[in-house]
Amino acid sequence: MIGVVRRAARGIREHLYLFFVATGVVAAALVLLGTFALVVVNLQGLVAGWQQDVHVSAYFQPSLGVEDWAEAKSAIAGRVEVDAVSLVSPEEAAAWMTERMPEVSEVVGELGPSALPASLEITLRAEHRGAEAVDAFAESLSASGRFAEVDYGREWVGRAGSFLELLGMLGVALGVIIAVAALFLVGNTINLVVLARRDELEILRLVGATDGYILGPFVVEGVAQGLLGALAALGCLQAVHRGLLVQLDDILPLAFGAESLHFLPAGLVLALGLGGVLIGALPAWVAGRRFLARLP
Amino acid sequence: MIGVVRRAARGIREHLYLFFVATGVVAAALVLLGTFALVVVNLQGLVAGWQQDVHVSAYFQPSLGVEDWAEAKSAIAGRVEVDAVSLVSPEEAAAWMTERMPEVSEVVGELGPSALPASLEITLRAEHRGAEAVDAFAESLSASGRFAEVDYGREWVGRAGSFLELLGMLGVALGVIIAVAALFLVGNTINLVVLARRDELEILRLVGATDGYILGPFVVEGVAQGLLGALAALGCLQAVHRGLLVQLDDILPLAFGAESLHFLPAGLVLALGLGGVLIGALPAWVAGRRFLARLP
Amino acid sequence: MIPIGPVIRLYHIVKSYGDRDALRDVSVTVDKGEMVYITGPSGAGKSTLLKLLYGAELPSSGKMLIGGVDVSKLDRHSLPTLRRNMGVVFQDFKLLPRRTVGQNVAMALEVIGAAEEQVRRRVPAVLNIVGLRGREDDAAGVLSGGEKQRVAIARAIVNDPPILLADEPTGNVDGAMAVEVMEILQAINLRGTTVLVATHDVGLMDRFPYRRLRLVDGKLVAGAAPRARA
Amino acid sequence: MIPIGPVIRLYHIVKSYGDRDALRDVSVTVDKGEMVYITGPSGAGKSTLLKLLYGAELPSSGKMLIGGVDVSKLDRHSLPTLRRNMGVVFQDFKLLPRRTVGQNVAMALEVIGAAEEQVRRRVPAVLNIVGLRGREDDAAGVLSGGEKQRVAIARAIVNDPPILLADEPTGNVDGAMAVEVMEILQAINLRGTTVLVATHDVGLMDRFPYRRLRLVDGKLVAGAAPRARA
Ligand SMILES: Nc1ncnc2c1ncn2[C@@H]1O[C@H](COP(=O)(O)OP(=O)(O)OP(=O)(O)O)[C@@H](O)[C@H]1O
Ligand SMILES: Nc1ncnc2c1ncn2[C@@H]1O[C@H](COP(=O)(O)OP(=O)(O)OP(=O)(O)O)[C@@H](O)[C@H]1O
Ligand SMILES: [Mg+2]
Ligand SMILES: [Mg+2]
Repeated sequence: MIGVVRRAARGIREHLYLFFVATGVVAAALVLLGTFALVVVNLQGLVAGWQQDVHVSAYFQPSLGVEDWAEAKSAIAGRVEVDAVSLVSPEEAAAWMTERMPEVSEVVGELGPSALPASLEITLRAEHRGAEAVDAFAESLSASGRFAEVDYGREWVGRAGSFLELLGMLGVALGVIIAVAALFLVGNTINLVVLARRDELEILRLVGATDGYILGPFVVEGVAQGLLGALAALGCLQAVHRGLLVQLDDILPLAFGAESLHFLPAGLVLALGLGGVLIGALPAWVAGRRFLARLP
Repeated sequence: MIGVVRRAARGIREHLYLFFVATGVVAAALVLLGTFALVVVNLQGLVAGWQQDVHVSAYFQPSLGVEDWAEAKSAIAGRVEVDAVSLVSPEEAAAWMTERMPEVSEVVGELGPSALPASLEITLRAEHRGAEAVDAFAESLSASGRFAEVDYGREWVGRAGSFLELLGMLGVALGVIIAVAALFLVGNTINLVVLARRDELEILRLVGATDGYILGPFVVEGVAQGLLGALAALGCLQAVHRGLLVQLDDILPLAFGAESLHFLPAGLVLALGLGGVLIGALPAWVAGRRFLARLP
Repeated sequence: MIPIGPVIRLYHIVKSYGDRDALRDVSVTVDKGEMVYITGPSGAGKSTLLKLLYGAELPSSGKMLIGGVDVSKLDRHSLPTLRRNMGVVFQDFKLLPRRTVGQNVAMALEVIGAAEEQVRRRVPAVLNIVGLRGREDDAAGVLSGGEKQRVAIARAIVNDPPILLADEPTGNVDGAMAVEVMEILQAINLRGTTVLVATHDVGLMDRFPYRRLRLVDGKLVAGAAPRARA
Repeated sequence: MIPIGPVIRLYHIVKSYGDRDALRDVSVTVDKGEMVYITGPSGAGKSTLLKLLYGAELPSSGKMLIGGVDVSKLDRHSLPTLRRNMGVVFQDFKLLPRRTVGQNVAMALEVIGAAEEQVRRRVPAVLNIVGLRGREDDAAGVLSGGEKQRVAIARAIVNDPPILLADEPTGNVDGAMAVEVMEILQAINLRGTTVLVATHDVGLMDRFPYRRLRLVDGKLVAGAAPRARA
């Protein structure tokens, strides 16, 4: 075991250039994957944030009174889809309208405080904010007969939802493309590294080394490449993240509300490290084995 | 000249594996760059489409009449920022309100057709849809004294605008990262290819070949790698584009309105081809020269 | 040196490359502890014969026994075992140019899992034998032709193999050094190692007389069996 | 063969690698059209001397003139011109293993921009001279040691260079073939080419007697000047 590591260290020293090229390629591949993950994570956060704006407004039948309102509120608050419910009294509605639509404020004022109907403002749980889920929910409210009107910015729900879906699809497509490209690039590089070291493999084999003896240090070097590459990639990603934070300082609050850019969650960071080890060691093993298999 | 090409062809035949590796790496680099460009082009189109929803509504003072409205309309239509202006009469406003806000329709109905003020709906040119430009424009309308209220969904303008700005920044940042990674990867690969062919370069030099004689075919091979890589990349990108179109068929209309995904504009396709030739030939030249310079 | 039966037996070995026959129907027996020359003009098949013995090539037809094991169809996983029991001086040396002389020689000990202490003891000893004392830390790539050849010899003998194959081990050294090399091989042979030496140096063969397998155009024209039995 | 003045002149050439001196204060003159041996034991500096002449190494100190040009500080852009006027048989051949024998030889003509017709005529001719007729389309990598050496000789002489440097051109061939090789070099020398041959084959030097530059441990111990002037 110690022998393998020592021979791997010697291999790295003897082929420092090759080692750093391979490490650099692993790092570049991981930076591409990581940047992509960073963007997806943040865009999803962003659009999910927008989706929080989805409220369902249910306007009570004029025939119902305060008690009915309270009863309906607690019934709806108990449903699984619902995150929060608040009651908007006619007075509050009038105040809101006066503020938001000054051009009709006079009209509202003339009509007196109870001209507008009372309503429930309902926020749904994240899982139930998709266009169809909201449709179904609104339908069920309408069907209860308590409400004169159920309103929920159908267009906006659809748009944010399908944008999120689009992002998801794009994410999968791009993720696959980037992952395939990364594997291809690392695989190629390792193949070329094996080619550059073909004499060494051939001579070791000729003096009686077993495949395992030859491949062992090769794979250890691959692990080292992967670990170092992953570290370098994380450093780059942190720098990118910081850079974007500085650049976007004034834009973010507008686009995200109070939110800010996230770095990769710990799970993804770990995945990046493991991925590095994997795309460092696996191609080394595969390429080395394939080359050895062709030697007598 | 013919000699160079013939020797390049021989070089490719003798090192077919190396040639295809280099071509594949160029192709992978271009696919990454191209996919990125594809996404940026389409997202920008998408968000620009949303921005078209930006209207400025200017509500006339109640004291003004039909002729004042028409005069104001033509004055505003003449301004450089303005794309289109339409006049909304009190009747139209009432109709719109009845449709969009059924809960207040009764109220509006009771008040009669002229209860709501007339207004101008103004669409701005794309260059003037930024949050600040719209602010300034609205300000100038208010200052004219003709309008009781100038309204333009400040929040939405800001959000779409800063999202576009965010995309632009992300685009530049990611573009730079991908371009750097692509150059690094191609450069490394070509370096390794030179390393794999070091004996050839050394021996040619020993039998009296000039640097130019040795590098010529090398660069020609690089051009061939670049062209082939670019073609392969365009094929991949087309496939990705098609695949996304099929996948997104049902989502797109919702998210984009009538719009669809665009492929890369001709200019970018051309740039991809030229870029391929460049990242194929340039590193070959640089790596070859650097290696030769170290030989006696 | 008491011959105690054949260690290498070749029966009707043919080796063809495309339509070129490098070896044609070669049948040879080499006794344990024997020292044998393989000779013949350039391209006669000397190196090819050795390559078959260390498993770098498989025969096109015929049967080959080494120490009783049929190596004519050895799979590649059994090759290392065969090669650990052989020292080979390759005609083109097969040194790693960027490793030091010491590391190149140590390689043959490391692959058989020799203890570090043994490596430290044996490597300078054999380098001393081939006249390269003090060159241990030079990169093998910068050595002169003759020096490289001697490193190759040192590597082949460092782990005292039962069989030693040497492909033109004196091709790159001057006359005096060639005699020294032959004396080294002779000494190893006297300790019981079976030695096969491919060479075309007639003077040397006359000075150190052993059986000569003579190949011409892939055909064995002399020396098929040990002298005692021939 | 009429000597018409020196074509190679070395003045106090020293070549050190780190603290090892491969050549120590070597001063030599070789006349135009002369044939000269460079001899000495393994590691004496023979190959190093030739490497200086074809510009693979620069001398650590001293001055070197070839055809009147000071090549001791030639920049790398002038090297190709020097090398096109030299044929070199490298000790390790320096063939491209994946190219055919014909392509390896043609290389030396192609780099000087020879017409295709000339390539088609000269290549088989020289291959015939070195006894490799019919091997033109074999990959150089599969040849035997002696065959490779002869391809290297063919490549060195194919473009009739004014100077021929041969580093142990008979190290990998048998006695009869070695004589043939020497006869080839002699014939080329008789056509006016200056020939320098590094070798340690004393028998051959006795059979083809020319001036011997003898190096020992990097020092020139005999043969510094052409015989007529010595
Ligand atoms: N892989 C191969 N493919 C085709 N021909 C081959 C191959 N290997 C060897 N040969 C041919 O087989 C013949 C015998 O080669 P071998 O190397 O055994 O000769 P040799 O006796 O060792 O000669 P030398 O004294 O020159 O080293 C040669 O003509 C060589 O060209
Ligand atoms: N690049 C180098 N670095 C260090 N030492 C070197 C280098 N090149 C040559 N030497 C040393 O210089 C000495 C002379 O080498 P050279 O190759 O000239 O010997 P040679 O006379 O050709 O020997 P041979 O007959 O064995 O070929 C040798 O001891 C060699 O190890
Ligand atoms: Mg041989
Ligand atoms: Mg030498």
